[in-house]
Amino acid sequence: MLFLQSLISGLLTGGVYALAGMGMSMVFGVMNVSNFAHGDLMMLGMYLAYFAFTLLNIDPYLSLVLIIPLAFMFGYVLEKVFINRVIHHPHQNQILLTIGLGLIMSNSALLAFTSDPRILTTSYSSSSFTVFRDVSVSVPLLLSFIITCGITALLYLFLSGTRTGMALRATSQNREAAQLMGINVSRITAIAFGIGTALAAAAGALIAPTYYIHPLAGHSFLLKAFTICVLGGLGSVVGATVGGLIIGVVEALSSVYLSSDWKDVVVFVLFLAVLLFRPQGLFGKKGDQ
Amino acid sequence: MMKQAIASAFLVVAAIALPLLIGDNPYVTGILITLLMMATLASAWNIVGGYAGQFSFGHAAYFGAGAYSTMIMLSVFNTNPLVGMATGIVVSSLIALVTGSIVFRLKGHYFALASIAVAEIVRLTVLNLDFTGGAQGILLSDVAFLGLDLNSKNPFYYGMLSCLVVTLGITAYLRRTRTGYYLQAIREDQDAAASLAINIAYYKNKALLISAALTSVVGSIYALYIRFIDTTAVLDLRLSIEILLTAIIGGVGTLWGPLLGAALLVPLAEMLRSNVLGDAMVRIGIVSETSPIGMFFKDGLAHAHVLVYGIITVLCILYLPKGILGLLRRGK
Amino acid sequence: MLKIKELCAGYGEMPVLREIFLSIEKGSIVSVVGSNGAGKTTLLNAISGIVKSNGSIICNGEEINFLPAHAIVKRGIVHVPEGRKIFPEMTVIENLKMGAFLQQKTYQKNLENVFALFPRLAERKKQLGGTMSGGEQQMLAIGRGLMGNPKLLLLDEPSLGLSPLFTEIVFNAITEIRKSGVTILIVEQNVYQSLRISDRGFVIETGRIVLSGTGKELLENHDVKKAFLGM
Amino acid sequence: RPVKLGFINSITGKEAQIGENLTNGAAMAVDDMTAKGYAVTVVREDDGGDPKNALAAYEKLVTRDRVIGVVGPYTSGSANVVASRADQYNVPILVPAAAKEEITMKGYRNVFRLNAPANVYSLVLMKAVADFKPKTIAYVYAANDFGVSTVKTAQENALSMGLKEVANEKYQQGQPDYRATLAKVKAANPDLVFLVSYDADAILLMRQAKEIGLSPKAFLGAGAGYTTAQFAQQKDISNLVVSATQWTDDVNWPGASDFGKRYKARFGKEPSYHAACAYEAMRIMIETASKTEDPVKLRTTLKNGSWNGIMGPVRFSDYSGFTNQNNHSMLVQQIQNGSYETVYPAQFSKKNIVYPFRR
Amino acid sequence: MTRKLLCIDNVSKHFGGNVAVSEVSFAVEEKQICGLIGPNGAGKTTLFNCIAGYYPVTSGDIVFNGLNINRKRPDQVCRLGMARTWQRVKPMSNMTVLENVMVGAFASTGALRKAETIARQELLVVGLENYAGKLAGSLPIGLKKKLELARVMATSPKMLLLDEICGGLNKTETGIILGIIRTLRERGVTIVFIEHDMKAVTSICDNIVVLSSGEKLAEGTPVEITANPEVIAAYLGGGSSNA
Ligand SMILES: Nc1ncnc2c1ncn2[C@@H]1O[C@H](COP(=O)(O)OP(=O)(O)OP(=O)(O)O)[C@@H](O)[C@H]1O
Ligand SMILES: Nc1ncnc2c1ncn2[C@@H]1O[C@H](COP(=O)(O)OP(=O)(O)OP(=O)(O)O)[C@@H](O)[C@H]1O
Ligand SMILES: [Mg+2]
Ligand SMILES: [Mg+2]
Repeated sequence: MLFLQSLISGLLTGGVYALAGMGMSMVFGVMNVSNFAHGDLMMLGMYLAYFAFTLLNIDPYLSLVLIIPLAFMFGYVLEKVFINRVIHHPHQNQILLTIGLGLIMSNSALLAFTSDPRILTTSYSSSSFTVFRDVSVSVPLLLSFIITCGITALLYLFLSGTRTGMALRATSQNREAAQLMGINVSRITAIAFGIGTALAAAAGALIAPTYYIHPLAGHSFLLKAFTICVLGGLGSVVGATVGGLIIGVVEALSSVYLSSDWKDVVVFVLFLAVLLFRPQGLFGKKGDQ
Repeated sequence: MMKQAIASAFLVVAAIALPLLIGDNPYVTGILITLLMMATLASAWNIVGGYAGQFSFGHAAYFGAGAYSTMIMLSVFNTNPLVGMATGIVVSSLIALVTGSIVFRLKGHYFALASIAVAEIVRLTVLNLDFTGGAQGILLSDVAFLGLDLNSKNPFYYGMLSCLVVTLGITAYLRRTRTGYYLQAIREDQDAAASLAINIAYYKNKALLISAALTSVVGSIYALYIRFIDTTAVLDLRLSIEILLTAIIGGVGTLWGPLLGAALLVPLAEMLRSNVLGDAMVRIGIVSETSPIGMFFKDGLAHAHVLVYGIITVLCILYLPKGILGLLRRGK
Repeated sequence: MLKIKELCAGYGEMPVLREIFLSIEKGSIVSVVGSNGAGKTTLLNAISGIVKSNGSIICNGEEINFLPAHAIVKRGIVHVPEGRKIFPEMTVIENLKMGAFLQQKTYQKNLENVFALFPRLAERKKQLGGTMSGGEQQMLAIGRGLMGNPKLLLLDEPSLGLSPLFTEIVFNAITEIRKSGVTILIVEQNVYQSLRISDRGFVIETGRIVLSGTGKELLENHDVKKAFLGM
Repeated sequence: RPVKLGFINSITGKEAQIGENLTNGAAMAVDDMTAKGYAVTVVREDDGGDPKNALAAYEKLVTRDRVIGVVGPYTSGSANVVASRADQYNVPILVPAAAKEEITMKGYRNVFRLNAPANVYSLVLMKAVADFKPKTIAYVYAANDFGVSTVKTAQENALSMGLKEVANEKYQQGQPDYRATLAKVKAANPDLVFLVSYDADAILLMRQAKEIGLSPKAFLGAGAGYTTAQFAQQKDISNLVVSATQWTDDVNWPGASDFGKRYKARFGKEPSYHAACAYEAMRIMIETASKTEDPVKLRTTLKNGSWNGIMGPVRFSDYSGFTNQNNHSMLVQQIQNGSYETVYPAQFSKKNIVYPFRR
Repeated sequence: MTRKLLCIDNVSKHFGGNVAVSEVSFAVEEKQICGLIGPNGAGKTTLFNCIAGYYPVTSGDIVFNGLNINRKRPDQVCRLGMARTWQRVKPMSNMTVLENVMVGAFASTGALRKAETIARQELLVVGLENYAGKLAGSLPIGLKKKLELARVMATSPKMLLLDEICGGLNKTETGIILGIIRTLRERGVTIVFIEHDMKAVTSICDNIVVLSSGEKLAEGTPVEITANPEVIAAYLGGGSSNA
């Protein structure tokens, strides 16, 4: 019973993790940048969902329709204005730039929205239904899980099936060669960052109804996103999805069968174990010469 | 070469004399201690991050290992602080070895990410155990050491200064040895390095060990200085990032870069924190404290200092891609 | 087809190309030869827009020098770069698909041509580009270039790392390609082979063109013989 | 000449949210006192929650700004570090709201504390429900200083009350999912669930507790996250939760409800007990400092003085190991229909506690 | 009677289903220059990678100087006296040319001065002495090849594995490199030489091994090999075009 309960809630929470991890993976794959602003981009998504709900009365899940394009544009511009300028600089500078941008975003949010956490309470915020004897399933989590699956599928189709998707992959492997294929790599890079941002914001919006909204709220997801990225294989969409689900389940099970304060340790140990035994990640391709 | 040696000697003498010049000013001395501390941490990081090109995002773990070892040895076993320091070196070396043995076979970002994971494991473990003080941290009322007055700042100033000199000395020495060349070769191309008889894992581990041990000593001194530690203060990811930031903004892979980085960032952060600008404007009388502009400078800026710090970071990266040292070099 | 005037380029402060003048007739094969570091690759990079340069490059009457690289590809200038630069984590077929990025319509037809030219690629459709042998990667790179329907094909050392048999095949292929109306600019160390099939050749030395003539003339030139053919 | 005081607070970083309450409370005190004719300059310092910065701030205040007394720091870590140096500089600090017991247990002469320390939180809560004779207790608390300290003393109190511990779940803050943890607690079927959480974690926990159907006889929330207006607003999850607090606006301490109203009018939200603590600490400091003008005299006056304001009677006394500690009487409140009602101790309360908990 | 320095005994290397090297055996005698030729994708580089310790062999034995080196790491192999160059050059771009070569020299000495002396010598040998202070990354391909050579020579190897060291060089420059290789042999270094330039191969090699599709197709003196019809069909092609 307990097992089933924690498995289900872990799996559902894992869905949101997956989305966060996917955005990170996207940026990592194409730009080879560990995006330390990822958590803060999630935070923006949370606030967007919050204001859409409180000011415009739009349901947070519905507001994705607005948030995704908005966040995409924001990420696109962010890349064009800042990151693009250091794209040829040493890698550490790019990381640092994202750290700096993250600082700016979270602290601007602190000034603009104060440090009071906001709670997005919808009619279904704490509603759940019982499936099997005593096992409850949270309605908002289930909704966000379904939406995550949808987004994942779309993204996968986009990357493997469309020209832009192909261009993204090509750029991630060799910028110069991609350029010679007629790909506008600086546009593609901006698109990649835009998608990464959109995914982060979507993850933020999806978690908003079951979480709280705070300028620093994204930070607890940053490390998770990294972990998921490596677990699944850098740059792999399917990998990130599975990685997210695994993390969700592992967290839930270890908090029941071990203890809640050690569950993060379990996750990080798992992460190291993957590095030790399968460094390319669960879904990474092994080809480097 | 000669010129540099003379300049360094001059710097050291100046640094030794500095406390005499500023007299009994604990506030300024305290900031100088922080400056020396960050400079040492960034320089120690630089050995593995700058020269060997292995970006560690987890140096807080080594710092914390030093700090915690010292505090635990002192408060539980009542030992001499030096014993704590030695324990710290051992513990941080062990952490470094574990990290190294897991990821040093791999290329690319893995080390960076794994170092975060290891540091988080260390942090959470300390947080969850009892003898480490857990979430409550460890408070120490009084320490006696060699009859020094540890309530005064000067012992710590000189302690941190010696750490910095040793760290820079080691860096300067390494640069002129086989190990230094090998580390750079590894940074540039691992496969090529291996084909030139370089035992990659060995040298990476060596660099990490040296770096970790130095970092741990700084942690020990810091613990004695502040006498209260908890996981947020000494094991947080933010500390690791601050170290990295200092090194990069100064100039990674250079001898003096990390020191320059600290010399810029530490006073800057303190100035922003204590809102020197807003204060001065009100004090001089340019704006009144009750006017909207005055409120902005006095209140708004006080709230926004981390934001300003972030903006300065971004500007540094955009306009000083090679760090401050790069700028100075270009100026020549 | 292509007219280059007063082209200067370099990396950082170091000039590599100093005032290059060059013109290429439509439908011809032109070779650029020169010793290592003379600036041959830089010249191709400047034409394809990977390296920023000053001066003018006019293609079919249009100034293209200040266009970004991807816009230059759109005008039919396809560059097969030095070092191949294939996509290591894409399969052979995906690499070829990328070559046809702007030329979807002719994809199928070109694919058949490329496979006919390099059957090894057809055998290894699913292998990751990065795991192909050096020579196989070279074929893939050329094949990928051909997928883009080039009007002007820039080949940087196409025979590098190819076995004699394949060198032969590639040079034959180049003449074949020319027959379909493509203009070709080759940079080669295999000076003999490339001059042999070229209509015109240029010798470049420390960033300047020092000699030009028909392929045959150059092959018989004493200096060329001494400098490049080891005679 | 105005008297010069320092105020060390956390207005950035992790603790910024509570820090803001203190900022507001202190600002109101300064204005009130200025209106009353006191001339005071307060130099405000931010420590960002980092003890190193708090020390720098204190040293700056003492050596550069030459203040004669300091209110703060807010966080326990910062307060610990500054407290340990206060005797060296002989400039007294008045800690308004840090809970760690150690701070006033080291015999520092220059360290005063207004609020009740961590052990009192659990004590009042358990006393409030003692009459109902609960049998078992489960702990769910954040892995931070406040959480761990409070639960440690709670365990001692539970032991003396004969309560059996059936679950002990420490969690890392900021997680989105506590369902598994709560399911485990539910499986242990405790009478009392003792919670210590900051901020919005409280809301999250109660929401998920409802989802999975955790329903003990009482939820006991120790301060912080369970005493915010925001929490009370979430009626469907927060109703009937019992919590310990340093202050409420319906307590019959002089000026308390007036303070609550004025605070709300000025800042547009309900004051938290941190705001009240900061207000009262600052008020006491200004009042005392104006009389004395030098740090040493300030110290003795603080030591010997007594006050009665929005925090009730205040005296800094030495008792059971504490030095200069205000033996503050904490309150227990319960959310009834969306608003906090003081339910314990009887002399301060208007309503009775509702027990057992029901949804 | 010369000693066999390197013995390849039944070595195979598979990548998943791909058989890159299949049961290849041959031996290289001391101070010999052995050519390794074969069509593209024949498995030459893979074999080098196996010998130098980058890939574990699937089966078979590699014995160097009387020692089985199957399970040795690349750095250990190099320490034993076997150095290799890369088909795709791998300069340490942000270090100077001199520093690059010094890294190699440190394999035989721990002293900075000595390493520098060795490095300068080797730079002189390959004719890069004027580039000592330049960043290695800024060299053109041809000079990078020379740098590779200088760098491995500085490790003072007994044996060198050269992977298309003349690739990308013109005939004249190839001639220079071949000259360098000859002087190396005179110093007592044994060389295995992968090259597609048949003229270079035949002019310098004592013995040639031909690989094709992972298998050994032929072995013999240059004269034997160039006349071997199988080799011609698989590798050389009809009109020998290498003027
Ligand atoms: N990325 C770079 N940064 C700095 N300098 C460079 C860079 N690439 C090439 N150079 C320099 O530019 C000059 C010309 O190089 P280029 O690659 O064009 O020569 P090349 O004629 O193609 O030689 P090769 O035949 O060896 O390929 C060389 O001196 C080289 O050192
Ligand atoms: N990592 C790998 N995974 C899968 N196949 C590989 C891998 N490395 C090499 N191969 C395959 O093994 C075969 C031999 O490759 P190798 O690089 O040894 O050839 P080569 O003889 O050096 O050819 P070239 O002369 O073109 O450099 C090729 O078909 C290649 O595609
Ligand atoms: Mg070239
Ligand atoms: Mg090869």
